[in-house]
Formats: sequence, structure tokens, C-alpha cells
Amino acid sequence: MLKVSGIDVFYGDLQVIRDVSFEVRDGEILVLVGANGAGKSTTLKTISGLLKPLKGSIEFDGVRLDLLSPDKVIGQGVVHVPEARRLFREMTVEENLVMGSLSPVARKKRMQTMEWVYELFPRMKERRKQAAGTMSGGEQQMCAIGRGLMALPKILMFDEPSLGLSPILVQEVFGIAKRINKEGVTVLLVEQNVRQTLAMCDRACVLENGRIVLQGTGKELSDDPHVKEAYLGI
Amino acid sequence: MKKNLYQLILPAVLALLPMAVKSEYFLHLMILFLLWVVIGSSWNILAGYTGQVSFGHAAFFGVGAYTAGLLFQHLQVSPWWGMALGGIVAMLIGLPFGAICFPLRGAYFALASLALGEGIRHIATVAEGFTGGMMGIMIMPTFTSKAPYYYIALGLAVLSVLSIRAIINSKPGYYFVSIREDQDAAASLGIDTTLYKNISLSISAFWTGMAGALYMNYMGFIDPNVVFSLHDYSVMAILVAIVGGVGTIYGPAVGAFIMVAFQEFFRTGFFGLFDYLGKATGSPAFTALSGAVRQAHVLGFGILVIVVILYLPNGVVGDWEKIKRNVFRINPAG
Amino acid sequence: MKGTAGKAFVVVAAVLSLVMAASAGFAETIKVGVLLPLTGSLAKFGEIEKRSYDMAVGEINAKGGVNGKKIELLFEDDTGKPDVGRSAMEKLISRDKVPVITGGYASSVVAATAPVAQQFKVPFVICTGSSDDVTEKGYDYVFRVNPPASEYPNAVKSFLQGVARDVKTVALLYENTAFGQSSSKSFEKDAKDLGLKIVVKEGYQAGAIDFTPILTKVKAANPDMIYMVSYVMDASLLMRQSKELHINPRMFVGGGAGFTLPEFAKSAGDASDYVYSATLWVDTLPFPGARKYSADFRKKYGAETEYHGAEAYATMYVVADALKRAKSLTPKDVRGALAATDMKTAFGPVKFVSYGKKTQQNKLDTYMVQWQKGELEAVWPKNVATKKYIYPTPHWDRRR
Amino acid sequence: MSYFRVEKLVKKFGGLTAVDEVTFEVGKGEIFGLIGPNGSGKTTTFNMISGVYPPTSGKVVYRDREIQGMKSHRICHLGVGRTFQVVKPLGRMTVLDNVIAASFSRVNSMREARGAALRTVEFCGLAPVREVLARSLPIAGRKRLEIARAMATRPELLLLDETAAGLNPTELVEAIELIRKIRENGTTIVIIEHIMHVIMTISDRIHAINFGQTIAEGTPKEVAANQAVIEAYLGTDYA
Amino acid sequence: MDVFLQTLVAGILKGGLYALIGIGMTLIMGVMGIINLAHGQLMMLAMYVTFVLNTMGVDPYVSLFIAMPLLFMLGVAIQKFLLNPLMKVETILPENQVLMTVGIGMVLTEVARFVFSSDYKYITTGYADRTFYIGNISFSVALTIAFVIALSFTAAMFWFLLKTDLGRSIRATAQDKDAATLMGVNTGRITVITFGLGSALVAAAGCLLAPVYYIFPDLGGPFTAKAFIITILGGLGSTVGAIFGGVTLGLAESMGATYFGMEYEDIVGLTIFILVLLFLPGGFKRLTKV
Repeated sequence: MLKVSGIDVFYGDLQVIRDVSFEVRDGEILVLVGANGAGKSTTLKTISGLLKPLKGSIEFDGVRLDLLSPDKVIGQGVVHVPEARRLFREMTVEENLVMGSLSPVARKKRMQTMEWVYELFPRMKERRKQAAGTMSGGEQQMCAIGRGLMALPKILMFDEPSLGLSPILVQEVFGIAKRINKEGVTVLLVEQNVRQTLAMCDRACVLENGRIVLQGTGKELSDDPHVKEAYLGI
Repeated sequence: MKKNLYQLILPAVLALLPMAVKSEYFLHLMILFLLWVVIGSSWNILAGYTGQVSFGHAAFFGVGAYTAGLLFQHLQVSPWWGMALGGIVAMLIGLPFGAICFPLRGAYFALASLALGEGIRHIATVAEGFTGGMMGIMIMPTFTSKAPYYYIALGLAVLSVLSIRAIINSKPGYYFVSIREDQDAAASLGIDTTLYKNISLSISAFWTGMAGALYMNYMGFIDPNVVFSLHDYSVMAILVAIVGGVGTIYGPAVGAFIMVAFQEFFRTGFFGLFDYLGKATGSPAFTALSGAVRQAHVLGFGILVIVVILYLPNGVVGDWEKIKRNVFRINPAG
Repeated sequence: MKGTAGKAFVVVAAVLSLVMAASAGFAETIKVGVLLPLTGSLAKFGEIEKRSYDMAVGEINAKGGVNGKKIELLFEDDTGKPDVGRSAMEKLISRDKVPVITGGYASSVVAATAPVAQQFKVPFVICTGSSDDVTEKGYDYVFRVNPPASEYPNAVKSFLQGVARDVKTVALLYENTAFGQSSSKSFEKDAKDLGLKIVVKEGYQAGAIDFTPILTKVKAANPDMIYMVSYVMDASLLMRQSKELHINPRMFVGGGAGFTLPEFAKSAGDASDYVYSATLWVDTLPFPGARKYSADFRKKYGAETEYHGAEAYATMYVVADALKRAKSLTPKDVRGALAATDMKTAFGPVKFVSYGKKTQQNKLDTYMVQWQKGELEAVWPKNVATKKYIYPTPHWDRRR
Repeated sequence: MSYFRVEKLVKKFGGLTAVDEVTFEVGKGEIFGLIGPNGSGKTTTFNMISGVYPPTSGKVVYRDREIQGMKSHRICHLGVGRTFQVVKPLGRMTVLDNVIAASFSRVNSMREARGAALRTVEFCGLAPVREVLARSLPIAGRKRLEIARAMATRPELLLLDETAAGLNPTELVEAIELIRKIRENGTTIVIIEHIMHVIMTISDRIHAINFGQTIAEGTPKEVAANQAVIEAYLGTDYA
Repeated sequence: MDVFLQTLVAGILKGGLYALIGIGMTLIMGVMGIINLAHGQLMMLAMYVTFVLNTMGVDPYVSLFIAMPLLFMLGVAIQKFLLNPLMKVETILPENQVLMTVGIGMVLTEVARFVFSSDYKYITTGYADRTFYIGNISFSVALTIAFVIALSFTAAMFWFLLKTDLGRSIRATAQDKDAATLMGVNTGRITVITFGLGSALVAAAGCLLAPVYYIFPDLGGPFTAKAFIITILGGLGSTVGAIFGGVTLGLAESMGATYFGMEYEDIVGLTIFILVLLFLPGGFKRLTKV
């Protein structure tokens, strides 16, 4: 479904991604794990077009995403829920949600989708007139996910949704990710929270210094000695 | 070796110039050029090296000029003492200027400095009793010949450039550039950013004030609109540095040369070239062209600015490699 | 770094010298330098004066020039800025080697260039720049045809003494320019001599959008006379807003500058009616060629002229006259001839005299004009009046 | 009296409490680890110690002197150096010039500063790239430069903020080497680190925070075994 | 009392016009974070458009509908060809964009001078010097119309920013450019449109100012300065703030002129500007959160 093949990405003179390839299959949950600075977020940003690979290609359902301008990517059904939420802080929750549905298709179903999002996150309905920046971290994460769902994604990419959330909330967020996945949306998750994510995912890739060093099912990886030592502290 | 040679030859040529060239007009243009070397270099140490882009340098220029003028007018202080004092008073004005602007960063700093520069112009206009208001100050110039002014301007230019170069290559210089590159990192390295920004401003204000005082002595007349002009000094100081090369020692000097030559080129219709061609060929087209060129000199400035920022963002000196490369690519390679 | 700077220097210098070499002159004319603002914000007047100089020279050359030689004008653009003006002055003197220079519009340019003329001993005949101190420095190579700014209100003073004796209180509004500040000062002095009380005195930054606040203050003070030193558009706004606010003094008086220009009447509309102004010149004055000058100007350029143009036109005749009388065409002899000038021009009699602190200053009367039905009429002194003054000014709501 | 301690440090940003009554003590010559999940308030704590902003309340005591609320540069002169998590190279200066600028905090002459900087550059293994512009260094080089610059201010207490993040295994080993070397010179180190492997091997003691609050403190072993740390840091289902 | 009321009215009416000048600027500064030192020059250009149309017999209020689209296109071109390319340019001074607008301002001024000369141009209309009275207080008809139109433009702008997708996209871009891109907003296009809109709004101000003022090439500078003061007073990107800022500046100028002296008009404005910069960064917006 989403195929990343051999991409190299630079920040200025600095190479952060080296020859990364992986594939996300229809309907699965794939996790990219790795330490801070390993290049996970960069990979997502490259998929969603904020960064352009110097080499390699990114294909989604036969469309070369790396050749599209970044604002066109979301129209393909590839939706990125960015790290640290990145809500429009001075806009209300509702406006933030509306911002998710700018593409013509999503726009047509805006009201329906919003109902669905409110169903998923009743808190959001309560707070819909509140400025997004004034909500708590967990609520902001819900809002950010909701905003992503408004675009009617085929694949939803989460960048560290657990960031700054309490354990209970982290579990809730992962629960939501699973639920969204069950509704037929493919999920690509980037996490530092290795243990929990490996447990919930179908497959995972381990990134180190801009390279993929390991790939496999969640189970395989949690049993891998390298992963155990480096990420699970065992 | 070659580098040292240039360093000796250029000042020597400049020093011998009044003896070789007898044209007072040419000397006058050279004096303006040297004045701009001082102003441009001063602006550059604050903006180019310390990263604080001031849009209010006319304030220091004007204060320097007014100090010299007022001291002479009211207390008959010799204009040459006035020059030194002009620099010092400009430096003192720099203190409140810094206190107001330095808490602000980036574009806000620029705006605040612009507002202060304009504010001081209005004050000089309104404070008629003290400054003479728009009627200005007129003094008798000391010398009848150009040469002394030329040498003073040359001295000022050489001293300011050399002193700035010395500063840049010592502790304060390193601190200035550190502040420009990253204020937080600089502070973590033990740099008192506020203090060093103020030091940079003081140096900058001092030389600009000196230039202003020399202007007063040389021109013999100032009024608030002349010496506190946003466009003619604050913005022009920026353009001189930008065109020559921000954050390079000799960039402002090159920029000053280009700007002064450019202005005179346009003002005189390429030194009468088109008029001459018009007369020689009897073609009215040249005369019309000459008129158009003369009309367009500020327009030319504007276009120069746009072109430089788009294509030579680091100025002639900063982008010299780029210029060379492009020129050579076009020429021998065809 | 130094190397690159040096190379850039050499390249530019080479181009410069090439162009300079190309501009050698043509001979057999008498060159006269003219310093005017031809670009920049003062260009409008520079243009009027340039046209007037051109007209005068055209006439002089058509009549055989000066002792058989034709006059060639070298216009230099001072852009209204002193440093540029100085470049222009230096160029005229040391590169073009003219025997005499004239023009000079902005006070600041005149102040910065007059000492240059003095130092090089080349006569400079100023036609417009009016700041007083230029002719108070004892420069013997500097002459001025127009009166200094402080004398502009003289006619107003005599009008107040002769006619408007019931004026007791005055509001004084002036723009914060050299001309505005110095005129207001001398008017203040006159008012003191006449025993008038100044109830409001306000400077303002030229180019204000809205004068309502100060006019409201003026209205509350209810003065007998409002004296305004303003340039044309401020003048027009002041009058329009005075009308809006129904301010009714016994007279509105402009202190020269903007109030005599045709644009004033056009843009202020009927608010300009009955407004007085001090002026240096109108074409109805009984000077030789005054009417002809303004008629010819209109015919030749399809535009109106005004006193600045007349100053330039007359000054050119003064220069030509001196060149004719000079023993030789050296600056020194031309200076001598200028000092002996005594002639009548379209701008009035010209004779350079010393009085008070001033030297080589032409002493001229000033006049009062009044807008009547859209026409500018000379009304004071009586001997030059084309219409009788209408005094006091009718109330706004009693007009028509 | 302790060498360095933080007492009930609080920082509020608007309504958000980023650091909430964090208290710890560091002994002279120790390597003291500070851990916690992303956004738990570690860097904020560093920023308060190094004077980037003043704490809302609480004390920072360094060699019996309260330094909270002091300006960064003064704290640096007192002997507290730091690196930044998001590296802040002085981009358009060479590596050596970066370090010279830092050396000037202790010496005034160009010659001395240059000499000291050369030694520091050598010490930190940056000699081969010393004439390179800082902005064209790769990430590992930048991290090294951060350390070199901090070292050039001759700190007695060094705050290292995620120095190992983004390094590959070889670079990691080198970084650990370097940190140890610094400690052997007599410098006390407080280190924030995400990579468990690094922090566990290097630290003498570790302090764990989450949501701005202290959750555990002790030797690496103790902390690794601490239930609250495991839950907060490694995830609940580990339990 | 009359003096006070008259001053108050004068200040508020002038403030309406200022608000319109300020909205364009606040949009541009808020969305792109750049300082547009050519803002007043754009207004000057619109006033010349009004003038030219007027010589052809078009009423200034009608010429709004011609000048606005024209300036919109000019703004679009400036942003697209001169300002956006700078984002990719690597320089020592991040203020290059500001300097670019200085250059643009110079070019606009000189082009106007080239075409129209330095002469003062003015537009005469039947209503320019009409007044009506409420009690003893006079209201200039033209300024009152300008005030009403300015307010309705502001209201329209407010609605546009709040209720349309394009408006939301503009606000979103101002708040978080990358996040907006992820939501499918072409932020490059948004900056272009915003600069166009800002130019169109200041063009509207120009058309409204033309009947009561006059036109000359150097008119831009002082109005650019006023636009800054208004923007800083109101807070970046805030339309309501712009109204507040405009009226505050208008009032401060009028009150200053009446109770201090008119020569202090500009000093009053600049003082407020600096005080707000220092003591209320964020401006009025920070106090009210709109």
C-alpha cells in the first residue's frame, strides 16, 4: 500500500536518513521505533512531503508521493498527525477539526465525519468552542487525531502520540489507534515507547541513525536480543 | 604576500590622491565615499557582526552632527573637538537606545530602532529653541581647500575600519559573532549578551557620530531632515553594507564606493555621457535618455537593492566567488 | 577578502574613468551653472524654475546672446539634499569651470553650497532659497535676488496697520519646516510690535491628514485673524476644514508658500474664497515683462507659473546683465558686475545692497493678495492693487 | 554541605506546571543521571539551573551559593557549563572559532584563548575538523562541539543534555569515553539521557522524573528496578 | 466640552481609516512574520489609481472595486516573485525580507514620481468638504463614509477569516505553517494570497483617503509607520486588534494635537509604539485573546 524505497534525506548538509526502505500493508499497524534523533519523525515528514528525499521514492497506491507538493499528499488519503500535536492553538477545537477536511472529498462529508469524530471523542464535543491551545495534553492529542480523521485517511501516521501523556492516557491513545485500525484505516506509528507499541502492532521496524536495522513482527522484535538490550533496558 | 601588498597599496594610493588629482569635485566625491565607509562599517559591526539590524542609525549620525554644530554655535568649541565629542555623545545616546531595543529580537528590534530614529528627528524639529529647529545650524567651514577634509575623512575611514577589524579579531569580536549566531548558546558560554550588544552599539554609534560631526564641519549646514533622515542615512547605511557585503570587514567600503559612484553616475546622466552623445550625434533620443537616467536615480537604487538581495544576498564581497564563477563561466567557456 | 575588494575597486574605477573621459565639452558658449532640485520631492518647483531659466535664456540668445556669445545653461540636480547639492556645486565649479552659478531652491542646499561658491570665489546668484543667514555671513560672492523669509510677512504688517486695525487676537499655525518656523518667528515679532495677542500658536508636521483638533482649538479661542504658513495641500486642508468647522475670524491670511498657487484654489474649492496671502509676486504687478512672462510661460508649457518661476526668470536676466557688463568672463569680474547691478526685471527692481546684518541682498517689497471668485487679486499695497480688498471676511453661513 | 543541590524547584508556564518541586543533590565528582520520558521536565530543569529562565519558586544551590535567577553568563562564570539538547552550533564560525569564543570566558588575550581552544578541541577529538564551519558538521560532530564549547568555559559542573541522542553505536562508545574522560579531569556531571544503555552504564546515581515530579532516585540498579520508573518510563504493561 | 467632543469624533473617524490600513499589515505580519516596509507605498499607488480613474470621471468609491483587484494582483506578484524566493536564500541577516520591501517601496515611489511627477494631485468631489452636525459637533461626510466602509470591510474580513476555509487556512498558516501544510494547505499560495489581500485592503484605505487628502509619491512612508503602530498596538494577525489599534492611534493623535500641540502628533504615536513593544508585547490581542 505504502512503499518507501531507498530514501536519503538531508537537513542542509546533514544526512539524517540513509537508504531507508519499508512497506506498510493494507489494514495493518506498522511501528517505527528508535531513539531520539534516529530519524523516525524525519521519515514521516518525508512521507507527508514536508521534506523531499534526495534519493529513492515513496509510492502510495501507485502514486509517487515524493513527486507531489506537500499540500497534495493529504488528498491521497495519507494523513500525518504530527509530533507534539501541532494544533492551531488559537483556533477552537471545531475549527481545528474543520482544518482537517479541506480536500474536496472530505469537505463534502465534513458534517458526517465530525459526528463520527465526536462519537469517538465525546470530550471534543464538549470542548468544541474552546481554543485548542488551552486544553490539556491528552485532550490536545485527541483533537489532533480527530483532525487527522477528518481528512478521511486511508493511512494515518502518528508521530509519538504518547509524548508527554500519563500512562493511562497513553493506553487510551493506543486504544484509539487500534480502534481506528479496526475501522479499516491503516496505521503507521512512530514511537519511543517501545514495549507498549511492540505489543500492539502487527509489524515493526527499528531505526538507528537514519537506517533500518531490524524488521519483523512485534513479537519477533520484542524477543530480539539487540532490541531487548538497547530499548527495553533488559 | 599579495594580500599585504593590497593593504599597503590601497591606502597609499588614497593618501596620494589629492596630489595626483587636482579636481576638487572628485575629492568631494571621495570625501562622501570615505564618509560612507565610516557609516557603513559602523552599521556593519552592529548588524553584520552582532546581528542587531538597526534601522535607526541616522540617530547617531544626526546626534554627532548636532553635537558638533551646537557646541560650535553656542560655545564656539572648535569643530575638531566637536568631532570627538560628537562621537562620544552619539555613544551616550546609544545607551538608552540599547536599553529600549535590545530586549527585543529580530524584526522587532528593527522596528523599535526605526521608531527611535524617527522619534529623535521629530524631537530635533520640535525643540526649536535648542536645535534651531528646521532652520538648522549653519557654521563657517574651517578650511577653504578640500585636501584637509579629505585627509580627515581618510583618517577617520582608515581608523574606523582598522579598529573594527582589530575588534573583530579579538574577544569582543568573537562575542559579537557568537551573539549573532545564537544568543542562548552565547549566554551559556559566559557571554553577557546585553553588555556585549551594548559595546557593539557603542562602537557603532561612536564612529557614526564622528562621521556626523565631520559632515557638519564639512558641509557647514545641517537641519533635522538632513541628518536624521530615515531614508538618506538609516536606510542608506544598510544599503551600503548590504551591497558591499554584510559581516565582512571591507564589504561596507566596497558598498560605499558603489553607492556613491552609482548616485553620481545617475545624477549626472553617466557623467554627461548621454548629453555628449546627444550633442555629438544630434539625436534627441540620447538627450531624452539622459533626462530619463537623471530622473531615475532613486529608482535605480531601488532596483539595485532588489537585484542585490535576490542574486547577491551576501553582497559584492561576500558573493565575490559567485560573481567570479558566473562571469568566468560565461566568458571563456562560452 | 582584501584581494577581492581591491579587484572590485579597480574594475569600478576603470569604468568610471572611461565614462569621464567621454564627456569632454563643446566650446564657444558662456556656460552658466544652475543648481535646482530636478528629482525628489521638490522637483515640482525645480521644474518650474528650470523652464523659466530656459525661457529667459531662449529670449536672451534670440536677441544675440551676451556680447555675441550664446549662453548655455548647465543644470545640475541637487535632489533637494545638501550633500548632493554640494556635489553638484563642486562639479560646476571644478569640472565645468563656469564663471557664475545661479538657482538654489531648498534652504538647506543653499546653506551648504553658498560657502563652496565663496571658497572658490565663483559668484552664486540665489533665486529662491530664503533662509536669512545665508546673506548674513558676509559672503562677497553670494547674491540673493529674493527677499529672506523673515521679510515675507512685511505686507501683512502694513495691511494690519493700514486696514485691519480692529484685529486684536491672532492664531498662528505653521508647518515645521525651515520656511514655516522662520516665518512664524518673524510674524510673532511683528505681532508684538503691533500689540496683537497670539492666542494659539501651533507648529505641525507637514502632511497631516486632519487638522480638526487644532482648528477646534482655534475655534474655541475665536481669534480675529488666522495666520497660516503652510504648503499648498496643507493650506487647502486647513481651509476646507475651517469651513467644515465654521471658523469665522475677520481674516484668513496665508504666509506665502502654498496659498498663492492655483492648486490651492482648485483643491480647496470655495473654501479658498476671501483668503489673503502674503506673496512676493503676482503677474499683475507693474513690473516690465511680468504679464508677458506668465502669458508666455502658459503658452509655451501649457501650465501655470507662480512667483518661484518669476524669481528664476528674473534672476537669469540679472545674470545675463552682469555677464554683459563684466570686463571679462572670469568669476572675479562677473562678481564685480553683479555687485553693480541695478536693473528692473519682471520680478521687480534688483539691486544688491547691505542692510542690517545682510549683505548683497536684493531688497523687495512684498504684497498682499486675496482670492476673489477664484481669481488671485493683488489688494495691498494700494498702488499695485488690482481689486479692492474685501474685509472683513464674510461668515461661512452668510456666503451666497 | 552538598556540592550542588536543587531544592523544590518549580516552573510554571502559564497554567502548565512543567517542573514541580524537584529536589536532588549532587556530590562533587559524581556523574548524576536525570531521566524521564519526553516532556517530563528534564530540560526545563536544566534551563533553570543554567539561567535560561528563572524558576517560579525553589532554590538552586551551587557550592553554598544560591544561583537561581542569575543570568546565564554569570552562572557560566561561576563554573557551571552546559550543552543543549537541540544543538546550537555558532553556524557560520569554524569549529575552532566556536571553541575560542567559549575560551574567552576565562582568558582575555587572543593567543591564550586560541591555545586553550586548541587543547580543548584536541581533547574532544575535534582536531581534524577544526577549520570546518560548525553548520556543516554531522550530528555527532555537533554534539562533540557542544561538549567542547562547554568544556572550554572550564566548568566544574557540567550539564549534558542528551549528548548521546542520534549517535550510532561507535559514536556512542566514543561519547561515553569522552564523558568519562571529562569526569576524570575532576568535573562533576549532570546528564540527561534517553538511551538507557548509556545512562545506566555511566551514572553513579540517577534521578527519575515524570510530569515534572520526582518519582525515584538511587543507583542505576535501584532505579531500573523501581516500579514507578518502569511504569512511567518503560510502559505499564512491563509490570 | 465641545473641544473635547470634536477631538474625540475627529480621532475616531480618522481611526476607522487607520484601522483599514492596519488590517492589511496585521495580516501580512501575522501570517508571514515579515515586516512590510512598502505598505504605505502600496496605498499611495492605489491613490494614484483612484486619481487616474477620477480624471476619467469615476467616483473614488466606485474605484474601490478597480483599485482593490489591481493592488491584489500587484501584491500577489510581489510576494510570488520577490519575497517567496528569499525564503530559500541563505544569508547572514534574516532581515533580508524587510530590506527587500524597502527596495520595493523605493521602486514604487519612484515609479509613481516618474509617471506622475512630484506634483500634488487631488480629487475633487461634491462631498469631500460637506459636513453634517450633531449638536455642535461637525462630522465630515467623506470621513464618516470612510469610517463606515472601513468598519464594514473589517467586519467582512473578520467573517472571511473566521467562517471560510480559505480564511481558516490563512489563520492556520499564521499559527503553524508546517501543520497547515500537513492539512493540505498550500502555504506558499496562502502567503501569496495574504499579501494580495493585505495590498487590496490598504488599497481600499487609499481610495477612501483620496477624497479627503491629496496624493504625492512620498506619501507612503508616514502611512507605513502608522500601519506598524496600529499592528503592534492591536497584536499581530488580529483584525479586531487592528480596529482597536487604528482607533487608539487616531484618538491619541487627535487628543495629543489638541491637548499637547499638533507638532507632537508623530511623537505621541512613536511613544505609544515603543511603550507597547516594551510593556505589552502581543498588543491588545494579548489582553482580549481575539
